[in-house]
Amino acid sequence: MNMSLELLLATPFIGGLLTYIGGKVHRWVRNLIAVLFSLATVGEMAMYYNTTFKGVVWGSLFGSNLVLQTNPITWLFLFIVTAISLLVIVFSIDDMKKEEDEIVLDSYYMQLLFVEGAMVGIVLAGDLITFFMFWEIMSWTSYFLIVHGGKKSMAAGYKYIIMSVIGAYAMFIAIAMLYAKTHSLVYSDVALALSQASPSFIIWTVVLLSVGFFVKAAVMPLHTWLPDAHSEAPSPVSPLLSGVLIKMGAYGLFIVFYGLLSVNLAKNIMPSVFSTPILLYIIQWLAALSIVLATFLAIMQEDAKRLLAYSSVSQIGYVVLGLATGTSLGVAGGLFHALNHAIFKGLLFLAVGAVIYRTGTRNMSELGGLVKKMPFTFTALLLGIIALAGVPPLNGFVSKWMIYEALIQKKEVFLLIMAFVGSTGAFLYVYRLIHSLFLGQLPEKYENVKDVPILMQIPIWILALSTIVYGIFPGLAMDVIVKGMKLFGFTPIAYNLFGFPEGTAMGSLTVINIAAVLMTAFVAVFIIFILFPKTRQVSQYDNYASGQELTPDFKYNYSFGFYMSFGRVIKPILSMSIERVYNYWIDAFKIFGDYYMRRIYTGNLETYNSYIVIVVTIAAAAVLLGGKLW
Amino acid sequence: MSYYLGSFLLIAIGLYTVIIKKNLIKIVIGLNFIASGVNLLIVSIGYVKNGTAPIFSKIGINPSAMVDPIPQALTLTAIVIDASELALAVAFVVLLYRHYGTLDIKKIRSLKW
Amino acid sequence: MVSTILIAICVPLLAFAIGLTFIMFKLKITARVQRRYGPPIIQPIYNLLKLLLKEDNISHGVIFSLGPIIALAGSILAVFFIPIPGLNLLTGSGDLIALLYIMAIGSLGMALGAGNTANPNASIGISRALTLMFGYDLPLVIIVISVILQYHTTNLADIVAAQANGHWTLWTLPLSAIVGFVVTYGALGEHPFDIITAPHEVATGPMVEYGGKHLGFLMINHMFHIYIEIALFVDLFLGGASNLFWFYIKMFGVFFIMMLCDEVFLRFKIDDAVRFFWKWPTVVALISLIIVLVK
Amino acid sequence: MVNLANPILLIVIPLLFVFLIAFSSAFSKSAAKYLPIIAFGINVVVAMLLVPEVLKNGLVLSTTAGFKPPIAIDMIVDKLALFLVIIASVLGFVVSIYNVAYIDEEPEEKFYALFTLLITGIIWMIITGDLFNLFVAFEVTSIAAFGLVGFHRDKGSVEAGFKYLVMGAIGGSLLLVGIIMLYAATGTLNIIDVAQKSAELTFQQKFLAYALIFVGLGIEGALFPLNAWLPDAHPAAPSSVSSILSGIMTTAAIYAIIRITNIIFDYNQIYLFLMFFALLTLIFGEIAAYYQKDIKRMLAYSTIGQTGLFFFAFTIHSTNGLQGAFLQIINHSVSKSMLFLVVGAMIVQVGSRNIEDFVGLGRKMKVSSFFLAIGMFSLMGMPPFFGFWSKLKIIFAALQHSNALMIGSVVIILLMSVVEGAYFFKLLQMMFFGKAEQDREIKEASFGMLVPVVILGFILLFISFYPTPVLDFAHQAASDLMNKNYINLALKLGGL
Repeated sequence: MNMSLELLLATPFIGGLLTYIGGKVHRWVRNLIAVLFSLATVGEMAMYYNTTFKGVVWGSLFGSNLVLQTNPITWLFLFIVTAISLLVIVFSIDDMKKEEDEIVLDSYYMQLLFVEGAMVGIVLAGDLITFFMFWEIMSWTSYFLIVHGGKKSMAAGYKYIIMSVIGAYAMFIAIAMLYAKTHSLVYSDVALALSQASPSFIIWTVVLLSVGFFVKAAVMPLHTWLPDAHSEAPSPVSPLLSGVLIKMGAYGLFIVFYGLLSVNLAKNIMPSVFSTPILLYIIQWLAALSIVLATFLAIMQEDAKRLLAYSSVSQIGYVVLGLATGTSLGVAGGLFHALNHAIFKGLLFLAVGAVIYRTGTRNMSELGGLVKKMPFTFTALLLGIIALAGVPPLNGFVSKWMIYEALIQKKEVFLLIMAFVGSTGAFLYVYRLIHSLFLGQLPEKYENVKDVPILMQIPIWILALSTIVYGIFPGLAMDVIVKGMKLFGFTPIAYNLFGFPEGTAMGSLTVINIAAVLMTAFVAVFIIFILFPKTRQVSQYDNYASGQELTPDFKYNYSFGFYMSFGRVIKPILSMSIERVYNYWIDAFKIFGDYYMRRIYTGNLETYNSYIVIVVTIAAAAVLLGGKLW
Repeated sequence: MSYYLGSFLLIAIGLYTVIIKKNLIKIVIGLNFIASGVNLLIVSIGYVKNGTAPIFSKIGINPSAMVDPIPQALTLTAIVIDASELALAVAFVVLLYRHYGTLDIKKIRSLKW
Repeated sequence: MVSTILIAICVPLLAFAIGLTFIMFKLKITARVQRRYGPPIIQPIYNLLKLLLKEDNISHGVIFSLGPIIALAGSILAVFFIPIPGLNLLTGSGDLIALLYIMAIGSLGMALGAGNTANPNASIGISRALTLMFGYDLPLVIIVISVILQYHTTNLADIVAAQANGHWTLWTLPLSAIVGFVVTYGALGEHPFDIITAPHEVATGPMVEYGGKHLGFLMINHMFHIYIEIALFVDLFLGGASNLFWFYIKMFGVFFIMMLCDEVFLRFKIDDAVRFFWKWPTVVALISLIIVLVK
Repeated sequence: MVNLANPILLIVIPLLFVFLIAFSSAFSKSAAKYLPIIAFGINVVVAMLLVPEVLKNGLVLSTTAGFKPPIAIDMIVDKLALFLVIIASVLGFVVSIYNVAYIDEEPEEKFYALFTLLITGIIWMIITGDLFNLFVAFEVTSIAAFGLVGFHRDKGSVEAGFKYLVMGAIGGSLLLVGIIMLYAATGTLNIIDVAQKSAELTFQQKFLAYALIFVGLGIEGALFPLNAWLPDAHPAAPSSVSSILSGIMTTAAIYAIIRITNIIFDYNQIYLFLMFFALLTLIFGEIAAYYQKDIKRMLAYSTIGQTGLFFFAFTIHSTNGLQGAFLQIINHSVSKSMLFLVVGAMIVQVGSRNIEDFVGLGRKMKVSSFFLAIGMFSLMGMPPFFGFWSKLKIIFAALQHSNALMIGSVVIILLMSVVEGAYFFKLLQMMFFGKAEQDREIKEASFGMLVPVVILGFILLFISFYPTPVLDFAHQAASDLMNKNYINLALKLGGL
């Protein structure tokens, strides 16, 4: 048992190295090794189902033990990490074939496994040094994954890594402050120290840590890297980034607020609003702003992956919003939504990746009508968008429902309104996505497009089925979440396999009933429908167009600027951009630095010599002043 | 005291030359001024008024009347170092003149920030 | 068991019947307001039968046909979550919040089907429909929250029960009720919010390519839709009803006022419609919400 | 049987080789190439033999000319000095290997003589126990460095060499004045002796002397604003020389400052003053590096920044801070030397120092680029590389004092780390993911140049993944320096 936690951590890293070596032999050897090792990681992860294991010391640094631990909450995140990674690797095998340079591919798989390993490390970490170390490793390994695709992706990756590093350093300061206080960064010691620390100290450390997590979790206003990075990354990487990587920020928030700090402690040291500690309340507002603004932005996108990327910002807002409620129901909802978002966003990115694989473009106005050519991908994507929009009976609905109920219980109505609005807005952009990709006019050049190969279908379908499974049987996830939350001092919420009985929230929910009625109604309507006279298929050009004859070379489908009129409504909001503020400061820094550098390092020997004399003169003056320069 | 003043004056003149003068040769000379000033300083530190050489050449010399021998030894070493530095500097000046065709330090600034 | 099956069959039929009668009255009311005699009252039944029994149905593909089916299935599902007098149906399996999302299934199905036609008019229509939905959703959410806070439950059956003996939400939260009325009205897509189907501009929008039994199913869906929206309004603000008759009367009253309004308004541009919803209804709803919060 | 574990051998043997190299052309043309390797190979062995001695006694002290200190000049190797001596010897050894393949310009034997002299001077500076000897070593190092910077004798290198010479000469003179003033005040030049005697002096009496020494060494140690020669000299010098200059020479000068500050000027206020310098150095180094188009110039400015960082760690004035400083010194020495070697090999292939021309090199020169990336990651302090441990230690040590000043400094340091990341990542992504416009004929670096890079790379990887011994050693060295343990030990051993 002791060894195997370390083994679990080491497996992806070893796998990564072996993959690289295997690539020198043959590409199939490489692919096989990559799949096998990620499979092995999933297997090892599965062994820890519902086990709590407090701490195996794997090293020691500067007097602080380095600890690995596991409990049901970490298991949940481990599950997300390892499962999505496995699917992504399987998906990559065919998708990345278009890359001709084998060396690039070797390192691609290596980095995939490294990112997985780093995330496993973050989740397993039992102390802040381990956590921070793997956090940084995750940052730079995932950076290498993002920049795989051309010039634009380089700019995106650059932005990503710089923002990540800034966030990580904010965390770093907090960790160092904690270290100064305790000299041991094991979670339990830190929690103990925090319980005796002064309020201002706690607030500072927590704020700094949160900044680091916010950058990764892309909570506004620190989200600006995400739309670029997630859309420019290679198709198989996007689900890993969007589905899993940003969840690490959510995990960090959970650990900080409920592992290191407890809600009661937080309430004691700071004022509360709506019975939420003010810090959490601010976080909730940031999350709610993320939800609404990112939804607006997603609605206005023309690029399929960018749309999904903004949608990720919005959805992670729900996760953070739920986590920050501080009540059992809300936190459970947030955690469950983290899992659900990983599933459906992974699914959506993979499905869109499949479309890109066949068509080579992700500009939505260039696509359309693919439903005839790629029916399987269409169906999977349909399930994905239903889940994302939070429509029952798929999984996105259940977790959102929990978050809403938690907010109502706390009477945090304004946040609730924002969450609702974001969810309705999701209808707009998910429909835009499926409409522009799969419905409408099929451009002539895609006449010969086929559905994607089986190896790409498998991951898509596994995820698609998961949306149904976790939608109808939320109890499967609740088993883990509730058990885990008990360890963090939450009162367990009542649940059953199919939903939530009366008393848990202000209402009750049994998803299977909804699903059953829907299926019955569907079947009944379907039977009635086919009882009526038969239909006849006509071509897509046989259309009512005010008498105009439609020809294949004529693009008549309405797919560009789909929500243009809505754009007019939210124009004042869209014209605000935090990115411009950042760019202003970066430019200011550049100009300032350049100006002064040119004036200091003039290339003129006299100037340089005079510096020496100036320093000596200052020193001499200091002596004359009695050595009191300061 | 005057020795100290003199040596510091030499150093100051040298620094002035190095900073203000544009001619490479003058800069090298300025360096030499500094070096000389430093050497003078070293020797003057060991100096004892009316002192004798630090050698027991005859019996009865009061050791406290002897000039401190160590600074003199140091000076010798310093002079050697200065000389080699100077030689190197002059060599550089020759090379610079070959490359730039001028001895004006203002014009020799192809490397900057 | 038998009763369960009976309910499962009868409740959708009831909803359909109510919706159908409303459509029937609608034509008549419209005509009367316009000082016309109007078509016979059973004209909609003729229309429906004609569409359903038409021999030559054309389809633009599987999704085109599935669209109306999904839409109708979704609407039938929603019907089961709105309590009717004497029956709480499935309100225990999904509360008000779930209902809000269940109601979206119908729109989604219709949007899918219409999108697949590749007709620009249909796409524009859907774009407008979704935009409008986004528009009225904001005030809707606010009033729903205020009602939930008023009764401390999200269970629709409990909300109805709490309004028994004439303690209607209409009296306790009049502002919310007014906004609720406006929102329900917008959701039905009548004037001035009928830019979605605007026959002269986008040729009935999403329905442009539909004909035959497909259109027939969409019409049925529309009847369900009317039932759902108005029944929800009645349950939320008019205290439901003790028996089916009063339920029907209340619903008809609401519908009647709506039809009268339908005739006096012109048509909003879609962005103006959204702006409208985000302005006065939202403000009023927020005031009402704050009243509830403070209380 | 001669006892090989004698610090004096660390200087004597290479000095002998300097003469040997200078005259080697008389008997063999290519002997000069290989003699430095032998010289520093022996040095590495001697340094390694010293390790158990130092660990046992805490200090090894050797005297010259049969006198006893303070009359005689003595060599003191304590843990800290040993630490740096090992780095210097290993770097000398490795870079000598690199030179064999790298240097193809006449007059070779002079280059090798100067090169050997440079490293000898550095080691001498590190282990000397005598202030005047320190000055001599300083000048030996400087003069060798002046010559090496101007070695190419082209426009840029001559200019850089001359600038360096003028500034270095002024610095040397100031250093000498400072030393002499100390001598005048205490009457002795022996460091241990000075340490004891200067304790009786007041702050004001020592301040000017200290300031002059600080400025003199600071010029060599690249402290802002005395470092203007560095960004010119490093790019102009042959890459192997830049590697030494950057990797260990500035470090040796900083070491001297650390030593002297610790010995004669261990006042709390002075550390604030020094911290000011350190932060300025860090800020200006990193920001300037961001704008560079010339890759070696960029690395040179980065050296300034790193110097500022470990000097800052020293000015925290605690055992932890010193430990962090020493760790950062190792990190910087190994990584930056490796970077200069790699970049040198790349410049040979590309034929340009402009960063733009390095586009797509990651695919052409895979091994070199790999080690370049590792070095840069380590400098940025990315885990799991060694730089992470050292940065962790420095920040932890800094925040042990939770006053506003320290927190502000930490914020500055981390911001500058971000800037450092910005330019390193810019280069890395250009190299690995950029696509060159035209296909160039670029091959992997020659075997002779790769071997030293790989050796350094593996050293870096080894200490990255197995940092414990280094951490412990650095901690012991730091606590020795902090407690002034070495003074007592030297007194005991030297029989003063």
